[in-house]
Amino acid sequence: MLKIKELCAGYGEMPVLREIFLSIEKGSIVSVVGSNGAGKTTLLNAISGIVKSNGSIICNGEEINFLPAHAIVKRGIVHVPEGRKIFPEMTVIENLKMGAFLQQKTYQKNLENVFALFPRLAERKKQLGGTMSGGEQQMLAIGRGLMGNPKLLLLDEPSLGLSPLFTEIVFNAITEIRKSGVTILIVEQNVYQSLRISDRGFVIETGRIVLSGTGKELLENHDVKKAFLGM
Amino acid sequence: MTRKLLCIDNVSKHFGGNVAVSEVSFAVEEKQICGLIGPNGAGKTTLFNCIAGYYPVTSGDIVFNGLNINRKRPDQVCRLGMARTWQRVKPMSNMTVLENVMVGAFASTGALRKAETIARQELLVVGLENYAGKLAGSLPIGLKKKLELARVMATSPKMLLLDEICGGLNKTETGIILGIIRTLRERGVTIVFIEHDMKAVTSICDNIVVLSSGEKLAEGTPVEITANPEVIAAYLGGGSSNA
Amino acid sequence: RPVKLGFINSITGKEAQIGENLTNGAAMAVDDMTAKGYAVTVVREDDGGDPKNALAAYEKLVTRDRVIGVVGPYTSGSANVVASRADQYNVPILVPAAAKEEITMKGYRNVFRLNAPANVYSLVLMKAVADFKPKTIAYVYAANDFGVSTVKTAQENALSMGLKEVANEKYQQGQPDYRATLAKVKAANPDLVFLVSYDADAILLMRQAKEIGLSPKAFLGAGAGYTTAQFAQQKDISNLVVSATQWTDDVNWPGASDFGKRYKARFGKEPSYHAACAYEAMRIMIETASKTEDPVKLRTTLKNGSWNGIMGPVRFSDYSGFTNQNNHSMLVQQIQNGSYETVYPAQFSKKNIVYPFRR
Amino acid sequence: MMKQAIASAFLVVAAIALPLLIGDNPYVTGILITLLMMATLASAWNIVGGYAGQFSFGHAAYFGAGAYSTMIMLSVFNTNPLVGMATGIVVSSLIALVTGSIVFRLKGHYFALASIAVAEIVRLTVLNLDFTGGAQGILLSDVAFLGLDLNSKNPFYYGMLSCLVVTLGITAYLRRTRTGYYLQAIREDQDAAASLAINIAYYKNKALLISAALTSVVGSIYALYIRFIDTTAVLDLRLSIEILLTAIIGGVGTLWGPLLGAALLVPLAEMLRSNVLGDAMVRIGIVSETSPIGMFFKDGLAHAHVLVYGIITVLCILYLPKGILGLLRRGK
Amino acid sequence: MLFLQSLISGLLTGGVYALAGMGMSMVFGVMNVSNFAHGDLMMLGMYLAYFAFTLLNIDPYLSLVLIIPLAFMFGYVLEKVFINRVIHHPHQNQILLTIGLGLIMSNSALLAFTSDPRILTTSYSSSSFTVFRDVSVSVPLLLSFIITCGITALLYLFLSGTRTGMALRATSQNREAAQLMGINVSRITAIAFGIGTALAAAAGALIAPTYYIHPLAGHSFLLKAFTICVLGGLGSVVGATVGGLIIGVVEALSSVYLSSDWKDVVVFVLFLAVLLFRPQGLFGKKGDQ
Ligand SMILES: Nc1ncnc2c1ncn2[C@@H]1O[C@H](COP(=O)(O)OP(=O)(O)OP(=O)(O)O)[C@@H](O)[C@H]1O
Ligand SMILES: Nc1ncnc2c1ncn2[C@@H]1O[C@H](COP(=O)(O)OP(=O)(O)OP(=O)(O)O)[C@@H](O)[C@H]1O
Ligand SMILES: [Mg+2]
Ligand SMILES: [Mg+2]
Repeated sequence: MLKIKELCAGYGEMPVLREIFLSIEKGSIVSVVGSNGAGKTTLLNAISGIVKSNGSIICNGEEINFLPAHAIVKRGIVHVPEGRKIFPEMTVIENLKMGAFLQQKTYQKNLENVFALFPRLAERKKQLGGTMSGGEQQMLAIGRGLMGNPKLLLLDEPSLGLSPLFTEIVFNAITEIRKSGVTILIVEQNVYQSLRISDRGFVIETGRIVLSGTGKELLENHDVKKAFLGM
Repeated sequence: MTRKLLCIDNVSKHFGGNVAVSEVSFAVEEKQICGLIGPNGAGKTTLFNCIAGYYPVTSGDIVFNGLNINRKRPDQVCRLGMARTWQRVKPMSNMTVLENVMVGAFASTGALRKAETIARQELLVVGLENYAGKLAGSLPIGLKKKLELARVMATSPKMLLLDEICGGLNKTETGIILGIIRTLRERGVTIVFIEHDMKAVTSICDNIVVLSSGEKLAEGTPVEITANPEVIAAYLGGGSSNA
Repeated sequence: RPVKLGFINSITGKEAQIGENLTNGAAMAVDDMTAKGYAVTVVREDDGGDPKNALAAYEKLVTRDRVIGVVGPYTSGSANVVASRADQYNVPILVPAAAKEEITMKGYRNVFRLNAPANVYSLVLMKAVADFKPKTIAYVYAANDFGVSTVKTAQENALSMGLKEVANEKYQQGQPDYRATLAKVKAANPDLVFLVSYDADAILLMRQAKEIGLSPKAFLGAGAGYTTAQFAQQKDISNLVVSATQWTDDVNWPGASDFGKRYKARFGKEPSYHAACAYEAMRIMIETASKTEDPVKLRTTLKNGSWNGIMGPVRFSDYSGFTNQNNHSMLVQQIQNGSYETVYPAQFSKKNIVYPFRR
Repeated sequence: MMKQAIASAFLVVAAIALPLLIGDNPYVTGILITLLMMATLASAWNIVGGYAGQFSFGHAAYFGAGAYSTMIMLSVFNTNPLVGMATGIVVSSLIALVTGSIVFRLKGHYFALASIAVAEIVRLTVLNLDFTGGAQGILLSDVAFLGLDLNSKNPFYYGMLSCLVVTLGITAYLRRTRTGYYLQAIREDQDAAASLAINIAYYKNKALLISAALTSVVGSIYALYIRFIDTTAVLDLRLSIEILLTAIIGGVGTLWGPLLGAALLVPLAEMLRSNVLGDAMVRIGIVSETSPIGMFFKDGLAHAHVLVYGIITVLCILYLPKGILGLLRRGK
Repeated sequence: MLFLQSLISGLLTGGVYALAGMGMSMVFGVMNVSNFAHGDLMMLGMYLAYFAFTLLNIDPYLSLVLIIPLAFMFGYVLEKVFINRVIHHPHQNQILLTIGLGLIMSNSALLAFTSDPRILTTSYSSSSFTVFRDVSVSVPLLLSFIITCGITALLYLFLSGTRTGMALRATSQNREAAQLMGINVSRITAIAFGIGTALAAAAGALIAPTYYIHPLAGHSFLLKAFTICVLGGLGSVVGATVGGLIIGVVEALSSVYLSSDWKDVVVFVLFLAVLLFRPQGLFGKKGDQ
């Protein structure tokens, strides 16, 4: 599905990602974990075209690295960004509509799915996005992402700010989404949860992949335990 | 007998028709760490905003250190010794990390040297000493959280309102922050702590208040709360998944 | 060796439009004089309508270019500032067209003015209609120096003529809508409407006056916007408007109509009185300066000389508080069938004034 | 730190000695006065616009307040110019306070827009009142002050220079105090600043007041210098924009930026205005004044100098986004 | 009588103000830039209408059909070539850039068209009809008012009903997120500036038959456009419309019942009062967190 080779990216003169190699199987869930500032968000931003990068990113056999962000979305790569970035002065329903910007046909069907997944959004259809609580905004952001019929869904800390109950719901939702054939790349601090549902995991440290394996392998890895699980 | 530092008395906050906080009362004792938990949209941040002076309350009273602070501006509240952090971090992006913390330190001193000393100390406490000269805007989220903490600590508060200070951090980093918070308590700071990471909450809080749909659902020790069926239903969910 | 003169004008900024007329007039004078064998270099400076720049320009002309005399500046503000420094540098200036009275009322020895100052505009206009015994007057004028100065003296003149003031409306320039203001004037039903406007405001005001049916016994326009060819072309609104001017092309001053024709041939439009003023000022300056070669002598020669050209007889004399002021006889003209006809004073006019105004 | 202090001291000495070097050259001195004036105005603006991040488009109001107060006090009450200057400070502070109290609660563009509105109200009021000279402006023939020869330029050169030194001094001092830090914090994030015990409105007002008072003093000196003022010359939006332009092109939020901006823009504008290029080309004889090319350079350029100024502005913004100071810093 | 007369003419003039304000609001909303070149863009519209009339003999109101697309393209290109390059720069640079562009436009116009004002005189330029006893209504103003209403309605439908309209709103709220929705934000920004320019030019063209045409003629509308923008609520189309009408009426009434020289002061005081009591504007939404 996605092949990344020698990906380098940075802000200004400071390099953040140095030669990332990564490949993602179609239909799998892949987690990227790493400490703060390791470059996880930058990686997602580079894939979705928000950050300029060097190297190659190949999606379904097509080089997408030098495409602008909106063209990358067209190819089914949907990014739910860190910090949610919902449209503050649009209502919940309008936010969701924006998510379906390129996918008008499936709007109604997706809307129902999203509402089923997050009933709170259905209750608050008319509320302005900006006035939703932190967690509500997170649901909205994920819901908005799903409206775009992703083939590859990039989730940047989807459980950030969610209550345990909702964290549960979101992770369940992620596995549900995968079942419908969507490939998912998650960046998480909730390392346990995300590795638990992942087929593969990568550990990233100061811009390099230092470890990879199946979710289970990583969960049992001593270094991972020490660095991320506080054990 | 410990003194009650903060008393929330029947506080409500409405946004138009939305009731975000509804007749909530509780008190926080001096040097206590009080957890404030609840489902998303329960009104936790709103309550913080009311306490810290960003929103006027619709009704009720907020008494801090014996003083009613209902009508105080945020800066006045901070001057009285109550500082808060932001769920969505707000670094002063074009200033350096050190300068960010110095801004906080100026709350307690007018002297540049002294402010710098305080700021460096606080940076050391949170482990950002090596980032002092970096622009705050370039820090990753986790470090920004630490910066938030250092910055409010520099105001030498009596009481801290921490809004999801561990959000976006992994377990190990959360552990570090919790460690910092413990040292703060030892310094005599009272803390109200919003967090979704139950492990963090239960490990550090003396007392927990649970909000749900704006109302107070329960209050008690961590043990009581984790066993409370209502709390489990509304908030924790079935399989406690927080390994 | 050619004689060196300076010319300070506003060719950019808000005053650029009138400035261009002065540029053209002065250029014609230079060419005419060169053709007559005068050797002259004119250093041209733009002040953009800003007194600070005018001062810089004057100081540059005096200290760097070492000119012996300066024509300009055009705007009253700039002229005021430069005039106040002229005695310090002892290089005379000849103000061609600035209307503010103050400029030649401070006793500056080195400041000369060709045109008649603001007070004369209203004076001639009211004299021109005095015989018809109007009773009431309304003022509508731009909130600028020229507008305010002119109306101030108009009010004095009106008082002495026994005219009653029924409306006084000062407006900010450049508004699209004066209808409300004019409606208010209409409600006061004045015999005379005294207008002072620049540029196209004049057209706008008269257009909207027609729209709302304001129709006094006479519209009196003080110079500027009411004396342009463009205004006259708008026949359906400008017909029979009376205006005061420093110059017309049908006046019987030597060379006036010839100047009008040649100007039109060269620049493709009718000259405004500003152009004539600049022409004559530059001509006088070149002629005098060529005789003298140093600023002090230039000053005395200007002071003692007399000329007779397209602006009629010119002498810089001291009278009723003025110093070195040409006691210029202003003209009153009326638009009759799309062209300006001089109607007052009688010795310069060919046609009679049409009164009362009718649409 | 030390190096900077020595450099500044050297600059000041050089500036003090400059008039002696150029001798009796009123034209050049006049341009230098304008340069110092714009540098001071831009630096004063920078305190509130650059450090506190509150973009004022209305600084002409403070400049005009100083100029008008001085002229009115002199011409009507015949007072010492210092009294006029003090009155100017009071008046401009009042204007600043009114503006501040209306908009400093708000975030974003509001201050910028409100500052225009206030400045326009001031301009129109001065224009419509009588004792201000209205549209006719105020002309002053002669001023006496401390026995100085006010027809000479040097007193004004040194007057403006002192203003600049004071303004830069205040800026440099502020940067090293709590207020300076607070202003920057407010610029970066108001909510965060408030949560750190910063009384936003107070500090914004403080910055605006300091800035307004300094601007007003410059206005006073300018009025004494030029001795004729009207609303177009001292209260126009164009002046406000020129101040802003100077600060931004130099480098906003920096100590030396505004000075650099003025040092670039003022001579540039004068060179364009007096058409140095066209003049030189004709004088050297590269082109003849009567040839079409010569006409273009001599006449066309004279008409186009504001256009060229606009083009240079645009190029500066496109290629020097951080101002001249940014360029110099990068060069290092 | 006087009241009715001034009310009507104020309302009709307000229509044109509204259009000018709307263009400003559009650019403000999407790009967060105070466009100081707005007046100059209006001026371009005036000249376009003038030349369409004098050279091609096209009625100024009819010429909108030409002017709007032309101005749109001009604005689009302007954005692509200049403004787009500073879109990530500090806000002050963007403002300054528009100031510089404005200087360039007005001074180029000065060179090209000279500073002589032009008058666009149509057969109906100074015609009016009487409605009620003595109250006259200017024909050209009424026409332009009707056209303004039409344009407003179209714009409103466009923004709320079309995909591009939605994209415009989304971009105005969060560029990066809009990008992630598959919106080509740099195109959208250019479109926004194009629309802003088209509206400015349309306002210029509409006022041309009742005003004069001059390289600096747009400047007197710049501040009005700002005022209207804030009055109505930044970025709100309906707000700008109502704001424009209010300004028109307030000006007219205050020049009758106060005096013509204080009417602008009244407008600015009103503006400050709105900032004081309703900072989000009359139609602005209050949502910022
Ligand atoms: N806009 C920016 N400008 C400059 N540097 C940046 C910017 N954004 C991020 N960085 C730097 O890039 C590095 C990687 O940041 P990134 O956001 O990718 O980390 P992350 O792994 O997502 O961390 P977190 O878990 O805290 O979100 C950090 O060192 C950060 O300082
Ligand atoms: N300005 C506002 N206008 C309208 N509704 C608001 C506003 N601010 C918050 N709300 C609503 O009030 C409720 C409480 O929000 P709050 O941010 O306090 O929740 P929270 O407990 O902090 O949740 P989270 O854990 O998700 O951050 C939410 O339903 C939210 O949508
Ligand atoms: Mg991240
Ligand atoms: Mg919250």
